[in-house]
Amino acid sequence: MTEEIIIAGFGGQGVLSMGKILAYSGIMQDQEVSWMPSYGPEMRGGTANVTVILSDNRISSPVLHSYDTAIILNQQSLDKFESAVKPGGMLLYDPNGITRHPERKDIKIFQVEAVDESIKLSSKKTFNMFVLGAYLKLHPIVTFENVVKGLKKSLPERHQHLIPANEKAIKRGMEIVREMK
Amino acid sequence: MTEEIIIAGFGGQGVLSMGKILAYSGIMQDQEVSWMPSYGPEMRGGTANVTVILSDNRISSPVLHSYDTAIILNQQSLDKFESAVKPGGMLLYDPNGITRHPERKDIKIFQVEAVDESIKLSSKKTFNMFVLGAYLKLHPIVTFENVVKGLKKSLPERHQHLIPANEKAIKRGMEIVREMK
Amino acid sequence: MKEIALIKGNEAIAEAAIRTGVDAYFGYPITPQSEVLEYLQLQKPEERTGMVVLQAESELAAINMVYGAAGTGKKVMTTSSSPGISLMQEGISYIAGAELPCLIVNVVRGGPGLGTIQPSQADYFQATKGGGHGDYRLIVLAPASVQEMADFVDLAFELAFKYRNPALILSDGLIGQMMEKVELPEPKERFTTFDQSWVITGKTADRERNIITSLNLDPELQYEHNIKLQQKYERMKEDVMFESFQTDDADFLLVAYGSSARICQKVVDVVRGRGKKLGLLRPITLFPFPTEVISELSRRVKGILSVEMSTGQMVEDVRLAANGRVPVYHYGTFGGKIHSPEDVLNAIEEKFIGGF
Amino acid sequence: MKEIALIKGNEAIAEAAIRTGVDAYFGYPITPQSEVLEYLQLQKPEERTGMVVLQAESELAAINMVYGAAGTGKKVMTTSSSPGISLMQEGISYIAGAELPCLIVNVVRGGPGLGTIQPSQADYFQATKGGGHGDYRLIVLAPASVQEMADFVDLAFELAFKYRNPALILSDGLIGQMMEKVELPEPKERFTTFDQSWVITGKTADRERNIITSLNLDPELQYEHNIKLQQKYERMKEDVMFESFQTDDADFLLVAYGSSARICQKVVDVVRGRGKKLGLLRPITLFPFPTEVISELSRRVKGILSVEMSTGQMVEDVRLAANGRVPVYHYGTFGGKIHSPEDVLNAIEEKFIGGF
Amino acid sequence: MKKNLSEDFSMEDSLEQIIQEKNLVYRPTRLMTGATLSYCPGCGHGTIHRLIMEVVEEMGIQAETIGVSPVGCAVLAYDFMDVDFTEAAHGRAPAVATGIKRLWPDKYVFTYQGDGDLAAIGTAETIHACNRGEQICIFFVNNGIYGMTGGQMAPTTLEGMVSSTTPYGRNVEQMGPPLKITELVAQLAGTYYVSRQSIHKAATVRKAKKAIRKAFEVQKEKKGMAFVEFVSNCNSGWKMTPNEANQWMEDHMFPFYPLGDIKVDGKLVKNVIQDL
Amino acid sequence: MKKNLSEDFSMEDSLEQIIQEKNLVYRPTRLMTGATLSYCPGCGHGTIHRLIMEVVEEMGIQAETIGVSPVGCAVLAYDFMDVDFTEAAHGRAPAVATGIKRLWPDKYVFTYQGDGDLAAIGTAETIHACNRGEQICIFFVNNGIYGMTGGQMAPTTLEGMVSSTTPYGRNVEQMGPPLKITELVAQLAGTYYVSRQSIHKAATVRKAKKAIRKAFEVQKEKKGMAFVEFVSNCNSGWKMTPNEANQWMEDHMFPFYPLGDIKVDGKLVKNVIQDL
Amino acid sequence: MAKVRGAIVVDIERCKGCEVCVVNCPTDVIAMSKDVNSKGYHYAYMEHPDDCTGCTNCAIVCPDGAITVYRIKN
Amino acid sequence: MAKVRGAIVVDIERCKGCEVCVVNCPTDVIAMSKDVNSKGYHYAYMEHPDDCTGCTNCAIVCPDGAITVYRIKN
Ligand SMILES: Cc1ncc(C[n+]2csc(CCOP(=O)(O)OP(=O)(O)O)c2C)c(N)n1
Ligand SMILES: Cc1ncc(C[n+]2csc(CCOP(=O)(O)OP(=O)(O)O)c2C)c(N)n1
Ligand code: SF4
Ligand code: SF4
Ligand code: SF4
Ligand code: SF4
Ligand code: SF4
Ligand code: SF4
Ligand SMILES: [Mg+2]
Ligand SMILES: [Mg+2]
Repeated sequence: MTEEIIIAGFGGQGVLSMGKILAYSGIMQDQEVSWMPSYGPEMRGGTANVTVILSDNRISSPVLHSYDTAIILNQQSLDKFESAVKPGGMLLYDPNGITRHPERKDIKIFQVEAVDESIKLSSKKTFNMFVLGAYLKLHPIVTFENVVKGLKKSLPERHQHLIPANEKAIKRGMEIVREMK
Repeated sequence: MTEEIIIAGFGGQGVLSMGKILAYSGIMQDQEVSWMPSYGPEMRGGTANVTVILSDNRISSPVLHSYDTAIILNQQSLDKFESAVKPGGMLLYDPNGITRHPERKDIKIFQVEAVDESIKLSSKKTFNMFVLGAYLKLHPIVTFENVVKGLKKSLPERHQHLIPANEKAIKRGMEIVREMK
Repeated sequence: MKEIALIKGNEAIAEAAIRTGVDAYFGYPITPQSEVLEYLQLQKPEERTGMVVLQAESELAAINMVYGAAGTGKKVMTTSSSPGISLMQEGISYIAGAELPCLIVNVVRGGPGLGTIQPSQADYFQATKGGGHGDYRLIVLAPASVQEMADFVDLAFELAFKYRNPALILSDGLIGQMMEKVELPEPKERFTTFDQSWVITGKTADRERNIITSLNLDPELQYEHNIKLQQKYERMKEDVMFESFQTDDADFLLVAYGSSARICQKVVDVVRGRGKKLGLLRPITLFPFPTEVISELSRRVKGILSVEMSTGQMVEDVRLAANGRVPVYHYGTFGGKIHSPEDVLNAIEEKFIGGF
Repeated sequence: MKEIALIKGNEAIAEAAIRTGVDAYFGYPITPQSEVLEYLQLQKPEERTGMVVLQAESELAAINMVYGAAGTGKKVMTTSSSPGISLMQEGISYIAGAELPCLIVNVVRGGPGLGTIQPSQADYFQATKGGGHGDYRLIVLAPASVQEMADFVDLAFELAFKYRNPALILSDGLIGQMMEKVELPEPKERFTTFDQSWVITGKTADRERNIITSLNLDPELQYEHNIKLQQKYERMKEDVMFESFQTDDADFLLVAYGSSARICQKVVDVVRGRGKKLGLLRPITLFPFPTEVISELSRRVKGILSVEMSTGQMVEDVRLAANGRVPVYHYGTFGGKIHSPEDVLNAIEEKFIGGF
Repeated sequence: MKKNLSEDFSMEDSLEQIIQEKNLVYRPTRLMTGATLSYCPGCGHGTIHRLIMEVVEEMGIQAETIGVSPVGCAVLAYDFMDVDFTEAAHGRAPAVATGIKRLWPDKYVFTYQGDGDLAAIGTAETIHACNRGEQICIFFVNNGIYGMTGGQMAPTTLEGMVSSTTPYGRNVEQMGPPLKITELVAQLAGTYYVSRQSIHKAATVRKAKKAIRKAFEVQKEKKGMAFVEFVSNCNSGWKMTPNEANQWMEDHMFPFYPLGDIKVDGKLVKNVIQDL
Repeated sequence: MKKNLSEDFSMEDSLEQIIQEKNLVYRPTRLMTGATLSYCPGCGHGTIHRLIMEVVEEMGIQAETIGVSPVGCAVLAYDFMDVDFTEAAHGRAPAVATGIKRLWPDKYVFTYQGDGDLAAIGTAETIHACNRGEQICIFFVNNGIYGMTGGQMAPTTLEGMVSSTTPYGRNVEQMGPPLKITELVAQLAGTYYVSRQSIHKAATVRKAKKAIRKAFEVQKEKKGMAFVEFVSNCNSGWKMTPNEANQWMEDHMFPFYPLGDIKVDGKLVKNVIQDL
Repeated sequence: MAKVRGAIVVDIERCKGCEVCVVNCPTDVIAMSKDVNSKGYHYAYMEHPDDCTGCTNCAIVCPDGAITVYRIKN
Repeated sequence: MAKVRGAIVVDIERCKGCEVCVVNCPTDVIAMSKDVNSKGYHYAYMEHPDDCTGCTNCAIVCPDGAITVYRIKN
């Protein structure tokens, strides 16, 4: 099994750390993983994306131009990556701020209203965990337990107390994801 | 005609300028010339040498390991260059300070007591011109007139008044050179 | 049991340095490798192992601190990226001339000039042919994974001390910024068993002065010194390293190092999937270059494609190895652009006409 | 009538610079080329032609002054020797990246490190393959006489402006320190007719800003920029220059540049005198390298000997040109030692067994 | 009563009445290109750029002005200021500007440099350009950190200050104390005007602009080097909001880097030693 | 009468009687290797070498001392001083010494640098090593010229002074005035002891040696950087006889580079500003 | 007594929501919008337009040059 | 009164004839030889040995460390 994922959105949306938790979770269940971020000069705002690969085998190229799954959190990223999803693959996005919705017919498209939900639950900081939950619901490539382990590994000491909130957000994300037809 | 000369002695003995005058003289009579000095970190004392080539043809290598003529002004240089004179070539030296005299039988050997003579005539600064005179006596490859032209060319403005003294020294050098048997 | 971590290539370098007993790091920030210094400072290596870490005022200062510290016979390193490495060229030439062991890491970005901060492999010539003046060579290792970023730190020092020669890890922004699962190296004593007789420690009565210098005013001595260096570089051939992927029966051969080799691995998988016999030779040491194995393979394959994120640098060494026996092509992206497996596939189709 | 002078190679560079209308010189003393700055200062070029001459605080400052000044579209130059040129590598990469014309002179001495101050040709790789980071090339001219030291200043600027690319004169201590008879270049207006539309002069209402930069944060743009540079380097082939000595009927070929070529000329004379057909190909441009003519000759001769004062650098380009057709050997002295014609003769006897 | 009056007025004067060309009292200078600044929200670079361009506009010297941008967050300064520009290698802007100015002695040349650029890697070029008295302006943005590369320690980072390479605070025992390079260059004979300013408050902006004007005037009269430091925030690197950062700057940076002129008309006007 | 007495003595005490081991009052230190110095006759480098070695001998620290030689006439210092040595690239000795000292914190490390090396190309390394307060000694030989390469202008070359690159005298308009780097480093918090000495007269030699001793003591106690400048002659570069050069130095160099301690125990003891 | 009245115009797309203008307004005219611009920033606006004196303080401290100021004297 | 008497020994081969010792001798003991050493330098010697007080001045200023000093007190 190999899963090739791109996660893309604004800087500050937690794109990189979502990828990192996913990668950690993979390690927890003995998979090979790679996590390849876009990087640029330090500036708040701007876009960010990360390619995550989870595989049972040695990972060759960590750089991809097509993906099994795209997780998309803003319009620019949708414009850039919609076409890069492999036929038959999946695109998960948050409709908040999206003006031109995805149109491909040869892939599965899902929505998670993570921004709205996180505001509703006053949990803006865990916004990315709603998205992660949604993804895991659709692609349970890593178990929930391993995700929690991954979370624990990837959060620095001073943020460990946030784990319960994160867990909650993941679970909620699993509930609110819905397929677009 | 091609004449390949090495001139070697202590720094400060005027080795380089002797070579330069010779080269200038060559130019004055339309020869090709090259003047290749040894160079090193700035320090008073130490040894210095220069390879001068005068030729009617284009000069190929300015670097030589054997010479038609060696003009030698101290013991170290004698030790280094005696063997580099081509068979049939010539070695001209000032015996002042020489403890081991040249021994080769297959070359012509000449002495010029330029140090002594220059002290005698209170003309220490033109010491090298005595030597040059001796050389020109033996190898009149450039005419006296052209040497004087060369002198004029190579001496900076502020030393032009020394030309008569130099001319005198050259002439005297021509007189005092003698062959060793 | 080995300790597993998910860390960036740059962090792997730093963590490996602490664990394998590197004594000192001197460096200056530059993207895409600043994480090395940042990680080290966060880890308080002074407390963990006594390792010295200092942010220098420039790369120029950093490489000269390395030069000074390497004379103490300890394990000393620096890291930088392309423009910073260019600034170090005089210092590197001095270190090579004085025959000091040390480690320099170049996490390459796109050039020339300020260029981009994206990954590139365009510093191959500089690394392998001597970007500084004079005849010298660095031991050059090209990691292709975060694991190798961790592993090559110690390997580089082993080789550096074996030959008393600076070693350079030629990585790039891709491997530096990427995270992978890494088995962290076993902690190792901060101690080397290498000959330390040449080290500056303060002259005691029982020996002559030890002098670290690259100067020989007498060209005869410098000539002798150069011969000694050349002989050393020749000897290094015994440590040539490479990795072969399906080269045994290959009709066509890819040659690629570092991150390009990762991308080419995927290409080999795809092409083999189509039933065509493509192989990949990955030089691990770029100096010494695996000339012999490529020369050997050039007798068996129909063509060779050198794949690099440059306009064509390693391809010259591949050509020198093939020596006209088969056509040697170059495919590359550059300027911070990364080629995808698809790009390389296209190039293969184009170059090896009828081959696939 | 032309003016004749007996001057050192270094002085010839300086005098030619004044006469051919070079606008500015920035440099730092280093043996064996300090005479360039000294001669300039003595000549008061500010008064003679308005040329700006400034002793910088370092080679680093000098090359960056050149970078700044070259952006004004004027003729700007620096000179140094090996360690100083190494310090300039970052700056040179910037100049190449920003596509500025300028002249850099390297009067090479023996390395690596502080090495010696005697002549060497061991900076060939650095000059021709890019000692700095990133994919770039310099136009490299190799003078073999004091006359060429004088003549190549203007030639280098012609090429530099033609291609908007830095040019480097790769000389050495031998040619720098040697005096020969020189026909001084005709005085030339301090004015160039080259396209100056890109020059920083202050933005006027009728045009967009002119910006001198080597930065493209977007790797796509930097990729495009690299392609443009590569195309330029390809185009330079039309200006390849070399000199042939008795190559027409040669059985064996020497390839040598600069001072080594002078020495090899003598060797050819001697060997021809013995009735053997030896020829000499002297590359004048080291980049672009005369690959084609050597490739051509490699079809006709039995063997090639590359002669350099290095441990073997240009020989790689010769081998790439010969592409396995005939054996290509290397002979070199290095570390500041100069080979004599006799040394080369011996090498010929040794390599071309039975040949002579 | 006053308040009532005010309310009255607001009744009569609708916004539309006020917002009319004839009532314009401040518009951003046209010498900014209009490109979106690449700086973080609240970063002082933008303000300093604008002030320099305002002065260039007011002096009418756009067609004679050449800027030199550094390697640092302001590397792209040429995208924002509408004058000819050269982008210099890290730390070398003073040398680059020297090269330009020596060939264009009658144009205006300025460098724009960060504290890492000017006071770390570029120390030698800074000192020597100042010592030679190059006829240029150096605008020096001291934000106590390497902004562009992610907030590493700069020479100017304060004692105890946290940065990405001093995660436990700058330890002056290990790393040395912050360096007041401005006080040093003020002592070189080649500097004619040296000043330290800030641009976080309207009042300080006004002063800063005067300093920039003064600097260009010095260059106009070819009196020597004009060097203006701006103590500014790097809110991103400091990990604060812009206003927090500006407050922190007042509380911590200004005591160590006191504002005001240091050298005027070639004469020190401050006891630079005491301040070191 | 005195003279007579003296003559009497000379009768009895033949030279042989005086020249005996027991009467020895001065011999060159054994920590000079005995190799012939490569310096020109009358050059101060030899004296400074010897004084440093005398102090090392007296402190008994030969086995703990490491020197760093520059690129300059003293490049071969390691041939003459009998301690372990590293030869540094031009200007980088302070960085090289930093590298050594950080790894051998308990050894004595000193650099020996010329004015070109330390104050031109090495300015950044000098300033930053001093600012960090590296626990080393810097011995700085200011002879106002680049000796080794043939007498070119150095940053310290006096106004109007002739050198091979200022054949008509240093023009400060073009090239800037001479740089007093010692006064600058004295103001950095990292320097603990800064002094300027000369070694051309017996009395100044004795003072200079005390300064060297003091510098090593500072290093012993790890108080910070100890920086000693020696104003010395380069008779070759100045094109004078050694004694002429020393006289010229007194007449021209000392007024601009006044001798004496500048900073003692971490405190300035001189008005460095006035002197600049 | 003549009263000075001012107004500012914020270029919403240039505004990065840094709030530096807010603290620099002597009469507390400015507040941040609930809405975001296309780059996701809450932008500045005149919450109390009546209090604006057109002093230009906000404009000259705005790092992004997003503010234009008008003033009339009545 | 006890009289101090001194003497110096010049290492002729080390001496480079710089004459720095000459001007530093308070009692004008030293002069330069007519002869040269093997490197061609005129070397220092005690021309007035009686006047030497063994003060060591000459030795400590000698750049080449060529002088050793002896002293007795009578
Ligand atoms: C030779 C070189 N070294 C390092 C870098 C990386 N670098 C880019 S900007 C920078 C520091 C910028 O800090 P500063 O000058 O303070 O400017 P700021 O971003 O804070 O405005 C560094 C180290 C580089 N580009 N080139
Ligand atoms: C990078 C580099 N630049 C220049 C030189 C040439 N060089 C050697 S010594 C020297 C100057 C020495 O002057 P100084 O430091 O004053 O020492 P001095 O000889 O006067 O004692 C220079 C420029 C060099 N070796 N390396
Ligand atoms: S990183 Fe700092 S200096 Fe750079 S733009 Fe952001 S706030 Fe400004
Ligand atoms: S050149 Fe000058 S500094 Fe060098 S040894 Fe001679 S006198 Fe001394
Ligand atoms: S112009 Fe003055 S009063 Fe009006 S909003 Fe701006 S700062 Fe406030
Ligand atoms: S200062 Fe400018 S950018 Fe910041 S909030 Fe106000 S208008 Fe917006
Ligand atoms: S010891 Fe004193 S008195 Fe004797 S020669 Fe030397 S300087 Fe003169
Ligand atoms: S000082 Fe020393 S070297 Fe000079 S003359 Fe006297 S003894 Fe000789
Ligand atoms: Mg900064
Ligand atoms: Mg000096």
